[in-house]
Amino acid sequence: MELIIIISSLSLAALIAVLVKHRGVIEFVSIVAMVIVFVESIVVANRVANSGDYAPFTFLFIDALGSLLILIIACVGLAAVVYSVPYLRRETAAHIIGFTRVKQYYILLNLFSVAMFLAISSSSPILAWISIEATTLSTAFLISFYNKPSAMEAAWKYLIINSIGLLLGFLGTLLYFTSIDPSIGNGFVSWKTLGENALHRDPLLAKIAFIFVLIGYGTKVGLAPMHTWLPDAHSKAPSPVSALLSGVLLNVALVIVLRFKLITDTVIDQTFTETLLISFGVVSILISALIILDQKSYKRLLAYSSIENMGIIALGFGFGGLAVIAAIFHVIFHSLVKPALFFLSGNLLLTYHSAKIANVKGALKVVPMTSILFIVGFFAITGAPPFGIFLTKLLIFSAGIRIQPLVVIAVVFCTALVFIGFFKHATAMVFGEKPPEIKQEKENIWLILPSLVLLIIVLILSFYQPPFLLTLINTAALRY
Amino acid sequence: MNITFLQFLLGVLFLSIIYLHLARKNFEAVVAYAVQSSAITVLLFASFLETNSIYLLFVVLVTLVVKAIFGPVFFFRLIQKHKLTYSVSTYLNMPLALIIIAVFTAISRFQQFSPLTNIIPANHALLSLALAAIFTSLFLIINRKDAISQAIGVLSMENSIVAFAIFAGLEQSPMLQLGIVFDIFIWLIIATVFISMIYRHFGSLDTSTMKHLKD
Amino acid sequence: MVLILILQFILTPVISPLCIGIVKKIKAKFQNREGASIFQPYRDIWKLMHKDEVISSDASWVFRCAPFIIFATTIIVGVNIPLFASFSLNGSTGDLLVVVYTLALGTFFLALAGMDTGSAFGGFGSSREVTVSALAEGGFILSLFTISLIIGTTNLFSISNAEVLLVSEFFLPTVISFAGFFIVSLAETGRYPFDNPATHLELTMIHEAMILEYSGKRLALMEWAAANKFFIFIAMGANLFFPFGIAQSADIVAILFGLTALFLKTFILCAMVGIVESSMAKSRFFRLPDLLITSFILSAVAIGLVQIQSL
Amino acid sequence: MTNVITSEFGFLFLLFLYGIGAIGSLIFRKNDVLANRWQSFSAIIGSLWGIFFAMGAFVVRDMSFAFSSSISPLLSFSFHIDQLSAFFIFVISLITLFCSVYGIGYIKHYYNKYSIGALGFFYHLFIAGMLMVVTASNGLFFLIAWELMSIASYFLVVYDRNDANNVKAGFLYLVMTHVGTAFIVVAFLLIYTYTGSFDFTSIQSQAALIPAVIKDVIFLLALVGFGTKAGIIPFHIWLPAAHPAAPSHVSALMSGVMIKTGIYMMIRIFLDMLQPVPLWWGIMVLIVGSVSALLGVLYALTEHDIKKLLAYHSIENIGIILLGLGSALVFTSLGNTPLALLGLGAGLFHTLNHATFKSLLFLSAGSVINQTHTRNMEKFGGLIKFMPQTALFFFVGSMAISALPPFNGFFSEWLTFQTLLQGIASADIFLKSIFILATGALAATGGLALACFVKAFGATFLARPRSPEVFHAQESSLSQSVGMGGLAILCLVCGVFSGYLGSLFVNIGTKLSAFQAMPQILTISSGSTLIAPHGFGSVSAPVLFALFVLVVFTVIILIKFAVNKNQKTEIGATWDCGTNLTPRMEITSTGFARSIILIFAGILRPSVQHEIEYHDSAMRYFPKSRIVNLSTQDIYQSYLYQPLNSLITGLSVRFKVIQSGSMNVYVSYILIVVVVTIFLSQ
Repeated sequence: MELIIIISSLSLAALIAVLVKHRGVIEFVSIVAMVIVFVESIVVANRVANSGDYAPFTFLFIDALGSLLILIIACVGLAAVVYSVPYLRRETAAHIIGFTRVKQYYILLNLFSVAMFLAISSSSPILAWISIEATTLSTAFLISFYNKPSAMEAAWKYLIINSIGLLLGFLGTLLYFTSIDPSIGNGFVSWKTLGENALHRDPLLAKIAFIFVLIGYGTKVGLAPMHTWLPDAHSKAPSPVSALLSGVLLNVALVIVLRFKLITDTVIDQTFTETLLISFGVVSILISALIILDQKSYKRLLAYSSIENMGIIALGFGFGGLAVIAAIFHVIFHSLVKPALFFLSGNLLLTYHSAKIANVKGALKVVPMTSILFIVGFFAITGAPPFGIFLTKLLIFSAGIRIQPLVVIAVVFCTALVFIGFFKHATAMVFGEKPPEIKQEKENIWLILPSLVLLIIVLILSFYQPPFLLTLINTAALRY
Repeated sequence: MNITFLQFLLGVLFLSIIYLHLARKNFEAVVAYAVQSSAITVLLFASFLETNSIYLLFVVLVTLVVKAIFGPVFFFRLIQKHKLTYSVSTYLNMPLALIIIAVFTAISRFQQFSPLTNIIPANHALLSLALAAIFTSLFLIINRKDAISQAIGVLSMENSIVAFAIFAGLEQSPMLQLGIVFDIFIWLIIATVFISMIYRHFGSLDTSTMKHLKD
Repeated sequence: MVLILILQFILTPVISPLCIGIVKKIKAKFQNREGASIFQPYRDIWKLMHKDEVISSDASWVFRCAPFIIFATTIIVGVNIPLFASFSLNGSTGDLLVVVYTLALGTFFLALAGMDTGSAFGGFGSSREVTVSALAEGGFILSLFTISLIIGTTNLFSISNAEVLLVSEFFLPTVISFAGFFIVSLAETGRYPFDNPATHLELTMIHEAMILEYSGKRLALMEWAAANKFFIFIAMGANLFFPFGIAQSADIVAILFGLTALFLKTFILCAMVGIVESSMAKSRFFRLPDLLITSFILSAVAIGLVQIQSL
Repeated sequence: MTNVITSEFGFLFLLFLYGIGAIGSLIFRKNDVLANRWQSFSAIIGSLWGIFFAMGAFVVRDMSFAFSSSISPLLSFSFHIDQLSAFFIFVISLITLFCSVYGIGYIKHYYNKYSIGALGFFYHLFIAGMLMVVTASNGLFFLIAWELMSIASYFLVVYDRNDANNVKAGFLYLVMTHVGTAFIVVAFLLIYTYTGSFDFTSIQSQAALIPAVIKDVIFLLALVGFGTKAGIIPFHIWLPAAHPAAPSHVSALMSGVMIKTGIYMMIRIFLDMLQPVPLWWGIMVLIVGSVSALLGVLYALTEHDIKKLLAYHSIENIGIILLGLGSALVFTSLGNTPLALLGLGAGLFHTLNHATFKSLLFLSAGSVINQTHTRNMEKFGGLIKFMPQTALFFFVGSMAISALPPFNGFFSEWLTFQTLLQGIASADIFLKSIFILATGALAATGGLALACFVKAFGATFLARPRSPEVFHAQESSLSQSVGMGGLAILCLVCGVFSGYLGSLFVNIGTKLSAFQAMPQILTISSGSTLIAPHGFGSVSAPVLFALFVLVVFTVIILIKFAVNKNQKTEIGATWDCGTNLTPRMEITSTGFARSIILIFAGILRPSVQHEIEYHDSAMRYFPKSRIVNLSTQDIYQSYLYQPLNSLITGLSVRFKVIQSGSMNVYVSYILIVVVVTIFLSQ
């Protein structure tokens, strides 16, 4: 029942945004919708925590991991909306965008969130594919929001590469239907039914099907060879959108890959899927680690660090056992810290009007609060003690060292490389002399609040986990 | 609907993709796409005749409207508006492209792809041809520099996947197929809007000029 | 027993000017000139004690109290080394490293005093002195270690108590380590190949440069301390490497015999130093490190040899 | 009361105190004076409590307590305080006490430049991190404490951020420590693979499971990892950059105590956990120790920045500690426990001594820099007349560091010499040559350290001021002098009572699993005298000190009053062959060290640049002024780190080609990946 409320409230907000002319109302409605969604998602999470999987209708089905993702989407979505109100106000004040753009922004943002919720909670793989396709389409316009040539180029590449990826994913999902005669459930096949009668499927076909799914949805997750669209899209999109994109959308696509992994594991033994996940994970960590070293723009830097973290999560699920729990924690922490960092980079963009690291100097003097939070966020994302990511990385490595010692050692040094690269750019931006033409004005509290709240949540979560969250994580870990 | 007729339809599909590779003018490319999608609708109609459920008929109608009519119309309007008669050149010259297409058809017959092609052992040849169609349309996107032909490449890949599904007996419940077609419809609208915006920004549809998002 | 303790205290300061006198006499004899009497250093010190003193305005308390401390260190070392008797009086400070590092304390204060007055001579004098002593320290410690390795203890008194090494099968290591020790002692006391004690030529002087600014009783103390140091090295060379005639027990006859043996050995060693000084020219400053490194290698070889015999 | 202090509650209360200190200084960050007072006094109370706790824990018993964390069974915040950790807690708290006392006066000159609250926050975090590092007994918790300590010290190094090369030094510091931590992480992971747990106690019991080859790999990784933190030679380049950059009372703490945490963990892992130790480990540590000692002191000689000089000396003293540790490892593998205990005792005693006199030197250098606002020794000179107390403390510190008898440096170096001497007496010829070289290195280091500190003290304090800043330098404030005075007295006290301290180190050693096997109790000191085993040698500090005092007094009394009473002393000008003496005439630190540098030219590779300014540029005959700049080439930078850096950047540039910008290439990546994976999966 709550899911319906979630979806309906968001689509209602989108509708109102279309009709109403007044900007204040649009913003207010979207925020209210997001608040409702957040409350509903907590209720759903509680329900799933104590009463197991929850399937209100035939086409909706939420398992433990799904409810975790819903919680994350709701939380990050709320932060993004709260952040985008002052962000867009500052942008319109600086005459970068007009009112129609802002209207379009809120419509597409709400549609995007609806699509994501549908993708997670849909019970049929095809419905999940359709909603993922919907997310791509809705974000395509958001990426070309500033309609500069570079934004156009990024949007076009995003559209084409993701459509190709999803078509391959579509082919993969179709191949899973070989052993099911279309008669049962009037042709409406859900994950469960796929899982049950997967036994008499031809193993070779299952392998190829999983390869298509992994490469297809892998483009959405941004795993290595298919990651090329990610840095362009995330650096050109407005900050709240790129926060949602890299914080949450990547994990949604990953969850779908994991559900397919679950089905293939019943047909053939786990080693095949795990070696694939590990190899893609390692390649993405390697590539992102080396490219982060000399980066020119800080938003691309954050995009590459998302690729690296998705690589580590894939590694975690690939190693299995204890690493799965650590990977789930890593998903939660990453999808909370990364949006905070994107919001802060948005602030930097507003004050310095340039995404280049070279022109951002002496941020500690110009925007003290933002730069302190940026440094804290940097230490959180690259894994420094008080924050949980340090621990989850270590646990993943310790589970993995027994399976692939050489791989883990290479990855440890790659993460050190990432730390060095990221750290070089962070110090270049925060310390140093303030460029003369940047004037010092008071920082708007609303611009800083969302990232502050997110970082505090991460800090709390890395030490104390609420009980229902723990049960959710453990049940999810058992299944995957 | 005997097997030879289905084979003929698949042949039409495959030839249209090859023609897309060779097309000089955008107009010819759009016409090829129209032919292709009509072949797919006929295929769907053939599978409707076997199961004759009303929904399937409705799906066939919708696909006909969306793929065979709306797509080409949008593209034609686009070509007239900006007078983009000539399509931008390709990366590889003609003979080399044909050789690669031949290679792809050979690959799809390989032993590695056997589990794919003999889901239903009877139409092994048809399935391998459909697979080759998928790979060639993917190669089309790589080869052409023109934005329109890239969009058409994506759409033709979608058509060949649907064809593969039909021959492998995997087609979905009509309701889901409707969703997919509706998705393609929105994709079409967005693609045309994007292409016109590219034209406005870059002055030509040559996507190889879009190179400055290097690292 | 108390008498021996007092004797141990006063012996070094009393005899050391004599050794300097002997060496000067021998050098004079080689240059076939008469030369001053061997007691001349005593008169110089007495004269300087009674002259007035001029202290530079830039000097700090380091300059003022350095002579006293340097003189005190030489006396402490004098107490801690076996002169005539090998039974240790106060037992636990007669250690080899204590001797080495107390001498280093003396050099430390000497170098600082040299720099304190801010004159150019004092500065580079202490720089050279400190360089030489740093390089010499390696050879110094290792050569003493050879002996302590043979006997099995680093306590100097028990080393001198052991039976004579020359005769036994450790003849070769003792001789080699004594050669190393001799080079180091020449370096530390500022004798000929390293530094010309008599000159005031700024190009060559090391030890003289540091005490250039002193006058009156402080200069006397400095000269006396240098003489003490010279005697200490001579005594160590004599009693550790060739412990003939060292008094084992506390009766008068043994002690007298020990004293005469000590005088005899000091005379021979002073003669050796005199011969070396008059037969060799002062080598260039940057040739000194090679000399000191040879002494280090000699002692290292000596230690290597020691072990092979007793394997 | 004592058992309250020494219980778990005691230690947690200690951490709690530092926690309050940290948060308190954040709260008061608006008002500088209050923040300074708050942070210094909470640090003083904390360190006092730490000292009592350490003494209690040392005597009572070793305790271990843990709290499980929720994230995973592998991580448990478990502490295990045995005698070794108690000793290190004692050292940390002792130095923090004096540094915080010193800090009250020192922080005043940061007042309205930077936020004092932040300084206090990171200062307390840094000390809490160190305390947790020396007590953690779970691998993961140890890594957390280790990173916390490094990051807190990074922010302290970068505290004075207006100066660009402080930021660069901070960057180099954190990068090097992070790479070091990567090595340590891999070492712990390898241990985990074979023993199945991160807890030190269980690792200790299952150490036999680890195959020999893996154990050697773990040893090398741990040596590199902890060596980077301790600053052994090839990984030391961050130390001379980072320590001078930090505020002085922090750099005193960093070089006095933080680099010792590396030594602590080496002892914990090599002697406590991976027990049956092969012989070549000890030899490796010995070689590394002697190389670090010798090169450390040589580089110190070439420096003319006072804090860099002291930082290089930390490397040298770490080398000496490693000599003690290395000989302990060699003797454990040979089964000769008494000598191993002697070596370990020497290492630990030198750790305590180095902590005291190095922090004393850093603090006094700090107040000198505080007054003259520059670190370049060429600008000092004659400071003894303006800052007599600081000069005295620096004098005591330099005497202690060059191991001159009455002070503590001598006795720990005496112990190290005794162990090396016994090592020479061992049988195998190869081992003997290693020990001979080590003794030679130690002896040469002693001499060179003496030379270096004569240069440091002379150039800074003696003779005539060489720059105008010196003239308006005042004496350091009361709190600074109390801080330094305490440390100076401590140097003397540790020296004189070294006998009693010796017995403490023995029963530290016997607790470690390496020496569990040998039941008989061995003492390296009875009463007040230090004794080498097998009666090899003994020195009693109090007797020596008494002898010193006695002889000096008799000499003064005899010469001053007995010999000549009626002697007049007159104050005149220094004699300089008739010219009027200018400050430029006196020797500078570069001039002083020039002879040694030229002697060791092979290693140091000096390069001399002359900047000559002529009266009129046309005629090159009458130079107006000439600046001689003698600098040595940092071979590590140019031969090890530069090529490594260019290799990685080259690699990353090659990888950037992937993101080439053209969309067709991206799509071809996807096609290739599909085809390749399908072919591979068959």
